[in-house]
Amino acid sequence: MNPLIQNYLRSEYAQGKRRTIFCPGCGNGIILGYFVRAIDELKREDGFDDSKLYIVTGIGCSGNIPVPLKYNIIRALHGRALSVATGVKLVRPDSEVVVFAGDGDLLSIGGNHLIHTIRRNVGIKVILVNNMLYGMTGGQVAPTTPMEAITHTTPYGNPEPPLDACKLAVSLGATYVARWVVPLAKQCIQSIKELLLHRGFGLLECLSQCPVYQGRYVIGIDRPSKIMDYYLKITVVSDKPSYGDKITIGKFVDYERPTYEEIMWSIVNKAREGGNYEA
Amino acid sequence: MNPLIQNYLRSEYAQGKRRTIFCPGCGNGIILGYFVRAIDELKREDGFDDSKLYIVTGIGCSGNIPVPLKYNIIRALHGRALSVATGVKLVRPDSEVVVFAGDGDLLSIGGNHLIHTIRRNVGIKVILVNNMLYGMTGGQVAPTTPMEAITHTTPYGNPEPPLDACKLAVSLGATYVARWVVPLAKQCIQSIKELLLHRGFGLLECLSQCPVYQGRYVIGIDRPSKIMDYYLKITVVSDKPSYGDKITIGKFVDYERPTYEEIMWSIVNKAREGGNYEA
Amino acid sequence: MRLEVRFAGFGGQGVITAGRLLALIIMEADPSLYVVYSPSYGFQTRGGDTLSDVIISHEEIDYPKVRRIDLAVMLTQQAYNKYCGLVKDDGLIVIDEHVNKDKGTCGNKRHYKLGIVASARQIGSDAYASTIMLGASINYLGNTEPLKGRLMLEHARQVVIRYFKETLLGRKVGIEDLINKNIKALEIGYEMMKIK
Amino acid sequence: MRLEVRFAGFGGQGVITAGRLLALIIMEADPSLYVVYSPSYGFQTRGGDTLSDVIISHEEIDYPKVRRIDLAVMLTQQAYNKYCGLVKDDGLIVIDEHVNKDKGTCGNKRHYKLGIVASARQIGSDAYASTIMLGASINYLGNTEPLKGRLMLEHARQVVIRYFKETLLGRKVGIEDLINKNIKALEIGYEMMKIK
Amino acid sequence: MRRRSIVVKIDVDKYLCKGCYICVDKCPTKVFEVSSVIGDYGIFLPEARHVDRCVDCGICELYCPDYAITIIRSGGNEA
Amino acid sequence: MRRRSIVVKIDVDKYLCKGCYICVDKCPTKVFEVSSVIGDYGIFLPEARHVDRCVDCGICELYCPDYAITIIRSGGNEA
Amino acid sequence: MGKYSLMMGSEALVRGAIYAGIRFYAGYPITPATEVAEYMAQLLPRAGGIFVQTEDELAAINMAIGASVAKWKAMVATSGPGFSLMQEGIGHAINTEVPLLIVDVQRGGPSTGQPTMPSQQDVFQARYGSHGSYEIIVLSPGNVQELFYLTIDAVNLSEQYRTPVILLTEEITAHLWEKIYVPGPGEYPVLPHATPPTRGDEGFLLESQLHDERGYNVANDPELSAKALWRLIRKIRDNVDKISRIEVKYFDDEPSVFIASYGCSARSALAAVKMLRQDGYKVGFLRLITLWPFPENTIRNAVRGASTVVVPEMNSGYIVNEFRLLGLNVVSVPKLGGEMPMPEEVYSIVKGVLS
Amino acid sequence: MGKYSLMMGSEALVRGAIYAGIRFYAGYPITPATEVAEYMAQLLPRAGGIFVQTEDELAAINMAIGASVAKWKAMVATSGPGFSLMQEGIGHAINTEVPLLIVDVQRGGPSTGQPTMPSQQDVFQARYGSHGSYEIIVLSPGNVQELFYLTIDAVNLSEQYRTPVILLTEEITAHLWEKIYVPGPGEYPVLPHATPPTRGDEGFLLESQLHDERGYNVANDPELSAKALWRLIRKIRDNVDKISRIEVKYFDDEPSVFIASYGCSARSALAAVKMLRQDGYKVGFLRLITLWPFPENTIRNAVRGASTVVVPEMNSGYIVNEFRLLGLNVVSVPKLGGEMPMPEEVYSIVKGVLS
Ligand SMILES: Cc1ncc(C[n+]2csc(CCOP(=O)(O)OP(=O)(O)O)c2C)c(N)n1
Ligand SMILES: Cc1ncc(C[n+]2csc(CCOP(=O)(O)OP(=O)(O)O)c2C)c(N)n1
Ligand code: SF4
Ligand code: SF4
Ligand code: SF4
Ligand code: SF4
Ligand code: SF4
Ligand code: SF4
Ligand SMILES: [Mg+2]
Ligand SMILES: [Mg+2]
Repeated sequence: MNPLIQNYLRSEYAQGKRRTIFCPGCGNGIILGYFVRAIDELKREDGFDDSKLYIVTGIGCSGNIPVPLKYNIIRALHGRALSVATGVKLVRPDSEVVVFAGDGDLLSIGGNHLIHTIRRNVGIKVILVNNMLYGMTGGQVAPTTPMEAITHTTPYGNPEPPLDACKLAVSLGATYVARWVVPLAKQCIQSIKELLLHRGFGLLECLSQCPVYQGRYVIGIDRPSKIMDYYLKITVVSDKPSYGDKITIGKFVDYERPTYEEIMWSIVNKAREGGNYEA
Repeated sequence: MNPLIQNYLRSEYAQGKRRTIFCPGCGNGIILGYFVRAIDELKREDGFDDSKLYIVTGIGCSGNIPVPLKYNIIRALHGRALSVATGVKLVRPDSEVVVFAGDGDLLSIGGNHLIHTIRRNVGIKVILVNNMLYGMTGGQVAPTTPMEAITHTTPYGNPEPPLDACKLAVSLGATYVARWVVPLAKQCIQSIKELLLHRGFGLLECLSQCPVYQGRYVIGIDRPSKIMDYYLKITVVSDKPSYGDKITIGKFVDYERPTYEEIMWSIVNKAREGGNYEA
Repeated sequence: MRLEVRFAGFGGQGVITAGRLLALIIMEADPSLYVVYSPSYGFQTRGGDTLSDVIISHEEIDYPKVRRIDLAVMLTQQAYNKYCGLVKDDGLIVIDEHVNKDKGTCGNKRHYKLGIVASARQIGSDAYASTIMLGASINYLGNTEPLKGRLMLEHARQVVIRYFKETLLGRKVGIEDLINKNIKALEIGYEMMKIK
Repeated sequence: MRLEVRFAGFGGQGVITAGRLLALIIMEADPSLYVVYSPSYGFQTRGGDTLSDVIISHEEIDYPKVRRIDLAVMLTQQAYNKYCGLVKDDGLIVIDEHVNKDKGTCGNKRHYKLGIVASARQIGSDAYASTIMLGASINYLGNTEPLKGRLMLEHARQVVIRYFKETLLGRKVGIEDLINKNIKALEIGYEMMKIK
Repeated sequence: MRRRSIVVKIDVDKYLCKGCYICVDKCPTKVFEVSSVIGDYGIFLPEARHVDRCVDCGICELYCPDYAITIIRSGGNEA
Repeated sequence: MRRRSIVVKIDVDKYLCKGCYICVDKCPTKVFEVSSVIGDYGIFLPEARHVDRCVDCGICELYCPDYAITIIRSGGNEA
Repeated sequence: MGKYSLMMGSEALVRGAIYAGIRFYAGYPITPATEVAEYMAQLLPRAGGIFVQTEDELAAINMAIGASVAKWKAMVATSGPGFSLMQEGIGHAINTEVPLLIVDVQRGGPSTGQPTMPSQQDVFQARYGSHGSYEIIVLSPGNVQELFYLTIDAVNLSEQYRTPVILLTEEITAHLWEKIYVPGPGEYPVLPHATPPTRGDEGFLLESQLHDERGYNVANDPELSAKALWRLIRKIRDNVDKISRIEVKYFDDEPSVFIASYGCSARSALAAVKMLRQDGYKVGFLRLITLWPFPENTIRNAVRGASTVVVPEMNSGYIVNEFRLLGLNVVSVPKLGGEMPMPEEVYSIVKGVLS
Repeated sequence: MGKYSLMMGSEALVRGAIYAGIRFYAGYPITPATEVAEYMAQLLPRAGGIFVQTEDELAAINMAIGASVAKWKAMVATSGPGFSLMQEGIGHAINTEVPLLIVDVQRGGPSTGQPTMPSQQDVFQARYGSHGSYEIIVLSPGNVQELFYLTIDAVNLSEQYRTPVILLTEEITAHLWEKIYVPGPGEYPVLPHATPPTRGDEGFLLESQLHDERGYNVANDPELSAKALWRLIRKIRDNVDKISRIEVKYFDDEPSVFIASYGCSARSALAAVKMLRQDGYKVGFLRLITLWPFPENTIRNAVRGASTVVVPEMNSGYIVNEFRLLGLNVVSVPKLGGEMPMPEEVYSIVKGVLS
């Protein structure tokens, strides 16, 4: 077992009694590694305090990414990670709240929470793992699946144009938005670091391979390394989100505005000026 | 009773046994009148066939707008009007499906359906009645309420920046998006007519007065006619949506792209080429 | 002892406030009494009929809704027609001047006609009907057996002043005037009942 | 009569397909028989162990899961260790060459070791283990009392051809080759069992 | 197109009117006044006291949230 | 900053490796080959047969989805 | 006319639904109901119908309501978590009298629970999961063949009573492949689709608050509301004996003990009864085909002599309460964890009861 | 230390919650629970807590879960439709053992039903509304004073058993103003908040699938899963007698008939008992304070002599089934439409029973 990673695993994983549930070559495992490395670097460079981490996950393969880590992990219901995370962030404004969620989890069933969390600018850092379909349930169409793609629930081709999560986030005023792709290790790790240091809502969308379903059915390639190559072919670095035949990657916005937790706590302080109420 | 309107009412309303449930001076009643006039004009001008109308409503004061009309009316659950309407539109692609919904209904609890309905470009025509709060439940904050406004659930000021529904819709690719305001009768009626003739998803946001809650608490004016004046003061015609101190009104987009129902039916046809299946 | 009071009228006539104030005044007048106050709720309060009920008892109150009313103050014909039947045979029906007494079911019950709405308008707004009704009720109830000698106009005055000070907190102008007018209305109501 | 068959191994070895094909072949061989086929389900099919069960009976099948297995074909040590205990004392355990026979609980049951995986690789892919297992099973089952004289290799051939034609529909190249290789694998499996 | 007809009366439905007074406030020529007649909702009904000043702009009808207003014109009611 | 150390061995964890062969395909100097040793997941394990060609880019470790790879350097393991 | 096939339960369900006239499916993927969606996606368009994968389960049930109201028989299928999300919609369909087929392929709960494991833990949720007072029809198929037919029956019942009907199956039955008979067209009865009635040139009004029969809101009127709601309840309650079915076996010799179960666990129960009979024990077998409304009378009549019932089920002991209400001695055999009760387990419990 | 006030039920609830240490409220407006939110919005920040109006009920319960896990006692309040939407979250909190107060102010259902009218129609939904097998604690306050205290009790129970607790009240009690006593600080017991346990430098793992006590997923292991789930069920079942409470009156002369009810309808019941007693009829009174787990033993002991129970409730006859399970003769007095049963109604039914 890689000792760097092992260092960050909770006991049954560190002892090798449990292993990740991902299929061979899945991007989820790679992202897990990137996340650990980002934290490890931050700890060395910035004295980042990882004891204040709360990680909330969606349900989906990608929701399992942080499970082996020895941090506080809250597995939310499918689609509800942002709500749980908002609850955490409001009562612990000084904690670092990270959400791992799949494209189905965040954009399909969880879409409403996404809009409102961004609007409020809750200081949550979202790592969206976009494998362009539902992995966990076996390869169904997602809001990110290219139009006309064949999946298990679109045998005649996907009738829906895909959603550009980054574009949506930008238009709603998200204060940090970036998209990278699993083969770009350095960029992914750097972006995770930026995300963790950002104030306010941040979204990192990470295009990731699902060799078993996306590879076989949507793209038509099943060798994991080849899907990674394919991803490099269809993406191009830019400063504007776009999700068509070419998908743009890069950092799209990075700025600050008052966060929800700041405003909420200022309300508490304001209300208490008029006199405390302790039941 | 005004005979033009009476003509369009279902029996108990036409006979005066039932009346609308709106408070005095509420914009909802005015919008009801606009809607009837738009249809009436369309019938005269274009031979519009109003027998193919299905009207789906959200829950909220505004969801009651079409109830007195003698059309097919489906009262959906709170937040779910777009889903019900999509069901109708898919199985009856030739019908005209109109949704009346409040800002809470469409943008808060119903936000997820809004995103996905727009993305799919379902040929539904949405009339969003934005009174900047929840009327039905008694004046609570909505996603459209100005920041810092005092409502029944924000006694210390609204902590959330408001959502610009039109901007969101435009960014998601909605094919018809306009915003008007109740005092502009002619523009409202004209826009409803355009909406009804549009192909694909259309949104008309109508800023409307709620004298009882919005008037009294948010704006601080309770005479209905004065709230109408106030609305004229805070709005300005433009071709880009904006929802700040000044709210822009006007038609923001109007174009066409393939609709969901068209694509779905082409899938049915394509599938049947490979041989029908009749159980 | 169980006393049931109902105020009924249109929204905007202060029917809800009258009930709440009465309940508070009873608590002030005799802290040992149990009080339940229940205003009408929901969309109907926004247009059309409104009512509020107060039940007073010296034991814990089980059934919290009115069944046989001791005192009903009704400001509209609609309210009168709807509720007069619920008033006890030995109860009192107070109606506004303009309301027509029932020829049928309720005709043989005790009726007082008071110029509540007209007086309220004289003071400056329909809303003062609230404290006029209240004044009249205090007078009547203070003379019923269970409250005799315990419920005084003075209790009402104190509570009304406190109540408006609290609920108008934050309002910048006209608080003094509003309170004075309400006290005046209270007294007018009290007097109206005296004359009867 | 109730016959229970289990195929077990790693994902990718065609364990699932083997079961489904066996069920179809039984239906073809004797339409009066009841057949239940149940492949393993869920995340475990994606990595690690996989199994599929077939139950054959001449009356309606009540309990649909295996309890006492008549024939178990197991391609991995893990599968063997886990399931050998479920095989009837007079049942047959077929294991791949590389699998070690249990010294303890299962040691006294009937074991056949076949070079299934190696043969499959020779043909071209681990996935052919599927039809090899199947061939071997057909041979064995065709010689058990209830299926004797009714279950023939020919049934298997027909079903296998039909099955691959249907499931590969739409695939552009290599269908012929795939079918041929599967038939070959089927026959190899059938022969393997003969030798025993 | 509206024919050139003369407004002879403006009817306010006493059963429907909720007394919002939008008609009173918004009529450009101040045709309406608040009367002392109480309507079905317990409010004082507006009354078109100055029909002679009406310029037939239609705004009262359009704005009335309770379809309580009917403009009656000579040459028939063709709202 | 990585110290100038020499890669002496690249360990593949037989219990963790799932046989995706990303390491095999992505190593720029083709250090890995597929062996005939079967791992715990029933796959043929990759093997770092040509460690001498390793340029210590770290990509195999970074890409391995199952933290199965450990690059062992002279001068201690300081991944 | 019909033919035999080896079919997965989910496919049988889908073919049954299409046979019954379902032409609209809206769903959100969820284990172990995903296969229903996948077969639908494949077959429904070929039958001229429309398959939609929605953004979530809330959208699914409400889209299906829209489709049913406007034109076509419609359905949804889901499992535990999605079934919870659909509860509001189910009550809505009941109140607005929209025919609908709702399938819950039960997995282990609560919460994300045991996604790939079967259970019968939603038996009471199916009955009481939505707010408000109501009655609902819930069917429980015992095997793949019955899954096919009961799907048709469910659709027929929903049309006849203008109400959503729930088909409550389990991961096991949905994923089991069995040889089944699929009837030819016209061989099995199918009712026409009921859309909301209109009057003259007035469209329908589908009101979500309590309403009279023309759709007018009566929610503020206690008397009319009570009437409206009792009507909805009584249309089911008064027809229990018509709606509800059971299967009984081995009652001819009037056993004093019987095993009662439903769905897949009834297969274990039946195996146990056979084992017991083989060993000379007089034991009856009862299988609930309809779970709700609970067929009290039918059961009373069927088991007249018997005084004791053993009830194996894959939950913490749910339907067993209904047997208690019949005044029987009841032995609950609850089973959690995701495995069917073993016939041997049931066998020895019954033996214990008998001795 | 405390003091008397005239207070609306909703305000009493809010003050009770804050007294109990609730410092986080997430909710979505809904009639007739909106007042709870409004009082919270007003008071909670002054108590140093946070009030959030969420985008919907799904967000509300999940935010509350997040807040409870991370730091503070948390609650939600809603009514029928919102309660349906929260069901998935309730099961999730049960499975992840998150203390939480959930308030359902019952209105008439199903669907949008009767928004402004009271009911007791969610009594079974509160027990069975989420998917999966579970046990849950549900309390039913009888008046405004009790609404205050039971809110505190509910929070205490949720901390003690690390589980969500449901406070099931009705529009009537929530909107009624009564004179109540509000205790001073420290006068009434309040338990500390339980957040998930961590081990050494390992953070906690809150797994939504079935899991062992350290949070590791065991959903694929039938045995461990069964163990995990039975533990959750047993921690409630095994403590029924500790958790559940009733109130009894007029049992001293061993009446053979008693009236049993709960919540606001128990007030009608009590009025009826008083009327009956006044007229010389020997009738007992029982009020359920805890609805679930149903206090079987406590009731059996309390009513020993009695053989007949009359059960008025504001639904189509729900809790009455539980009394049937006690083997009593049962007369159900179901009431729909939104009005409390009139004492006179109950009076005459009981008189009928007695004669
Ligand atoms: C309410 C609910 N509906 C459906 C599911 C089933 N489900 C589990 S994960 C998932 C989607 C997974 O897709 P995605 O979020 O893209 O994650 P991935 O597996 O692709 O990483 C679904 C639909 C569920 N658990 N809960
Ligand atoms: C699931 C659910 N939650 C909450 C409610 C209560 N509710 C009814 S209408 C409404 C909001 C109304 O606001 P809006 O949509 O803006 O319409 P308006 O009344 O302002 O026209 C709410 C929260 C409900 N009916 N259902
Ligand atoms: S299904 Fe796809 S996304 Fe899920 S673990 Fe397997 S490869 Fe990864
Ligand atoms: S509450 Fe507001 S929006 Fe609702 S009817 Fe009254 S004025 Fe109109
Ligand atoms: S606008 Fe209509 S409702 Fe308002 S006052 Fe005039 S007539 Fe009455
Ligand atoms: S039509 Fe115009 S001018 Fe005439 S009364 Fe109406 S608003 Fe006034
Ligand atoms: S990348 Fe890791 S898991 Fe994949 S083959 Fe190499 S060592 Fe094995
Ligand atoms: S470190 Fe780089 S060069 Fe060395 S083995 Fe790994 S991938 Fe190859
Ligand atoms: Mg995905
Ligand atoms: Mg609104």
